[in-house]
Amino acid sequence: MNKTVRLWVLGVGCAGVALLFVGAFRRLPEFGGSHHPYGARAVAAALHRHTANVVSSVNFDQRSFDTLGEQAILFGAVLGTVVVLRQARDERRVPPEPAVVAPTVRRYALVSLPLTLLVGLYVVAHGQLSPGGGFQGGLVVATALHLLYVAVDYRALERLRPVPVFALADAFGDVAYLLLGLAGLFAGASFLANVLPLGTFNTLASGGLVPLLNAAIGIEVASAAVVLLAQFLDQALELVPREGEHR
Amino acid sequence: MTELPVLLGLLLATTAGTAAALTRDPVHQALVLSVLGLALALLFTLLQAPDVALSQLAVGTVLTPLMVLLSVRKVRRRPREDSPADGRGGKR
Amino acid sequence: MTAERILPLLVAVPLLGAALLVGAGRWLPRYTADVFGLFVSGGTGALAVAQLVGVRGATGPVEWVAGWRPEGGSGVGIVLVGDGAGLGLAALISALVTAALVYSRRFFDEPPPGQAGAFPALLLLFQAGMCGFVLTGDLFNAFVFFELMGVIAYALTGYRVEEARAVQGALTFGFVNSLGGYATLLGIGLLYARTGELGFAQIGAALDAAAGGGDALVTTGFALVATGLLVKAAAVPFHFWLPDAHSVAPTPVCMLLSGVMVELGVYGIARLYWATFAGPGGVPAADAHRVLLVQGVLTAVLGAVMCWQQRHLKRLLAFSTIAHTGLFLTALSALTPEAATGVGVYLVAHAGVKAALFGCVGVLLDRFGSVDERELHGRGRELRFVGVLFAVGGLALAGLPPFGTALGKALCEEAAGPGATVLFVAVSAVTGAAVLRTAAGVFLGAGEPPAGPPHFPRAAARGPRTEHRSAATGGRGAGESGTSDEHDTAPGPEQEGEPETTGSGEEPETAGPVTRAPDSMLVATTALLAGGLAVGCVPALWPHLAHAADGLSDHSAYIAAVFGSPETPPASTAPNWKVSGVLLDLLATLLALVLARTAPRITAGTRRAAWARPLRRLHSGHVGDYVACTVAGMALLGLLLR
Amino acid sequence: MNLLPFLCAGWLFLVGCYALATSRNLIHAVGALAVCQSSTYVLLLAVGYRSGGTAPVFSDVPPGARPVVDPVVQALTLTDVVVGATVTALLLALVVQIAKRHGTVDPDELRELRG
Repeated sequence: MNKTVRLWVLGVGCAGVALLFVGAFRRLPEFGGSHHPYGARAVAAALHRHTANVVSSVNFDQRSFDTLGEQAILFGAVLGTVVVLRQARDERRVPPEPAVVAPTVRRYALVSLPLTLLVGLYVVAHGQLSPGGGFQGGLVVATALHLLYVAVDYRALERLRPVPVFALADAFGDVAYLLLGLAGLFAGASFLANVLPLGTFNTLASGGLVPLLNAAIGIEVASAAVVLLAQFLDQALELVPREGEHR
Repeated sequence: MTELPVLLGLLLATTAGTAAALTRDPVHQALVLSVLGLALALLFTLLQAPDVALSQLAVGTVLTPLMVLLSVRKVRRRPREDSPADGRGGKR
Repeated sequence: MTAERILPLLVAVPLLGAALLVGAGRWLPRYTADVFGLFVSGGTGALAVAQLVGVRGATGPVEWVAGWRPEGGSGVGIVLVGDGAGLGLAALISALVTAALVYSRRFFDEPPPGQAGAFPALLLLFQAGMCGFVLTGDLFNAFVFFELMGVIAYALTGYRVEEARAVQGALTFGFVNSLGGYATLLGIGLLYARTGELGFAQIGAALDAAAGGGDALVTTGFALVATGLLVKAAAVPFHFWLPDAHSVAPTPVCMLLSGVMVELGVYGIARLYWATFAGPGGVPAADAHRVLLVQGVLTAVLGAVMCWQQRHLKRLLAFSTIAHTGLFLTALSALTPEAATGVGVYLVAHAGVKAALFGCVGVLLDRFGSVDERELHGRGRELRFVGVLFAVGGLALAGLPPFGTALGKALCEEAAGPGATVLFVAVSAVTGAAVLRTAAGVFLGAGEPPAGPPHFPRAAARGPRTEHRSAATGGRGAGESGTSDEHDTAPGPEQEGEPETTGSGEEPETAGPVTRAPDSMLVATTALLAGGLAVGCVPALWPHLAHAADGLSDHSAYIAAVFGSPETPPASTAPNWKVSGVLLDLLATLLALVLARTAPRITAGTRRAAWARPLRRLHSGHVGDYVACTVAGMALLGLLLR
Repeated sequence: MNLLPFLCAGWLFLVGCYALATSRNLIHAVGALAVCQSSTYVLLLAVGYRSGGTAPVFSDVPPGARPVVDPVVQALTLTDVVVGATVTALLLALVVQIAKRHGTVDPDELRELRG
């Protein structure tokens, strides 16, 4: 297809899809309406299970099987990225040069690093109570580690962030989630069943299985993000083609 | 009208999304994508979805643009190394 | 543990295996990792089969994950439905993954450092994604597993990162499938807005309860969700990613993609329509029939035409998969339990046969470093056994009784009516003939040898896209006109700029060129072909397939089973061979043989039919073209549903 | 006015598709795909919104005091966000390899898989 034909096909397609969309949207319930049957049931179920953050209850209790699939996607994508970005036969490694960082930047980053780390851990731990949880907190933790790159340089980051350890942690988070799921089965209930004591509403230990699954996801997301970024940093900063093999 | 902030957030996110799609240079696009992430996070907060807003903030404004920028850096390094003046495959 | 409690394990066990393989991959020797992977995938398959045997009637165990069985009315959890279709497909998936693992024993000399288990782990994740997709009774959960399948499949397709084409095919695959996935999610959003439910059965029940039947919202929701599934099923015009991905993916991955993942798109459409939209509040049967028929016929014809035009063997097989998916959709358009039975038989047998054919091509690739029909001409004489397998596979594809493909084709013809019969005979004959033609050329040296010297030294081809290949691979063929600007020194038989993918200059997948085909490859290939034969020869399988189809195609029985009051639908009779069907099968086989006999002269003389050239130009390998066609296809779906 | 949130979602999807189809740089195309995906977030959350509703978190608000917006779509969107990030990562990884192997990231110049 040349460009003109492609634009015509695309234009006709977009027009058709737009018509479809408009036709469907006109039949949607009003924006901001109050008819949410599944939502109402989910709220009731979450309160019944002593979980203050209903979204966490949906993600880690009511629809925890979705989250199982989701963390498998994360795990698989990390594995896939590691495989795709592996050092090819025709590449070699060049250690990056140490970088000079302005002292103010360094001081700012080094102060905010432990703070960010702490915030991330807090967000993971309070997932069943307040907005946040394993995903969000895990991502914050991963970001915190990369402040090292800003503060010092890539070599400092590499020393403090051994990728194999994080790859192992990634697998560990995955296994932990699955084992917590199997625990329900061994307790005589269903896979992923919330068989733990539910605790007092609105306290750190409430929600039964929810905080544990949250922690497993937190470990996995944090280490997955670290490994993912490590692959891209590796490509951008270290791997170069062997001489004479590329043009 | 109580929904006014939501509407403004929507328009902001749509504008940012359109801009991100139509920005052809990947480096500029990464920056606009990060603005889109921010706009979406704001919109999600207004839509009473703080959980989603938090993860969108982390993913949309930091992780995705960072990966895009790193990819651009990797991809752009190549032509410079190809030039005869610096054909040794060394760093930068 | 009761039967339903086991269901989530079909997903959890391969996931756990994959995680352990990656976690321990640093310390595991390659052999242990492979055996462990085999053990896990085989064990999952055994679990699925054990469950399947326990299924009585049309509906099997129903599990609410995490114990959220609703007490009166709708619940909040995710439901897994282990009916005949779901469990049967889970067993098929596990069997194919196991075969692919056996087949890949001698593959990939260079696993990523410290990741001996990466490839088996990816296959196990793929298995988990597919099993989850077939078992789930929840639309959003199906989307999650759909994405899991997708992500793993992109990574597996691009596994051989040193191959320029492999990464390109994987990226195209990723773009088109992700776009389809997002369309699906938009559709899920629309359906959720209308019904406030996410389960197949729950949405269906809510739609049926609403007065007035389906409106624009419901049909658009169906069209959007179906877009993602049709992209997976590679229906025209969503199919462009498939040949690009299949011609570059490692052979064991091709087995899985062609053998079962593409067909899961067909299953998804069937499940979605019958479980959710077949009621009074859904999509009228006439509309669904029209969509499936138009898509099916277009896909079958295009697949067959393009299949015949190929010289890249994997690409040829990929287009034959498209043709057969088109046949499945055409048969499905009858929307009867008999049609579902026919498609089920055809699909299972096709999986075995197609995977076996890919297995044969993989042996050729490793022996000769090429999958190009012309370059391999006559060179396969020494691989007699592989040649026999390949030819038999071609005959099975054409519909030679007593292969399961023949039985399935006959059943589909019967269910879909006389008009469709012509299509079935023609398409299966052409795809079978294409395989037989290459079998005769490669393994017997039939027909004229290709014009021009078979090899040019690598140095003759200059340019950035060729020099990076390691010197260990075989020479690039004469017809490498895909990169037309570089071939002034090697004028191929083609016109410059001819839209064509050759199969030469491929990187072998084993450590070195194999001197004889490794036993693991032959065992897996033979077993797969035998499986395709068994579907047609073992009458004990047929009632199970009929039950599975009954359960799949019964709207109210599915909803009742999910809501906990299983009813037994009237069981249709088990399929069997009929004289008319056998005669039509034999006719297709004969046609295929005749076509293949005349083929060498056709291809050696006039090269390519000029009339098919615009069609081949359409397959441009350009992501932008494919996206434009996908969007246009969404509009077409909407148009067909009005 | 009531249609606006949904129309915005539809617009984001189509403009993303347009950018994807006309892209001259594969990295840009990955970004365009991310724009496409943001349409799904907007649609889902708009579907679950409730006027005057508060976030479905009961740590500060006693249960039943105020109506809450639909928590289920939020959980779905959360899943979707993570899925989107991983797909982006994998596609970018493939683009990086394409740049290495083909020496270009312009889809118009990738001419190997044809016919």
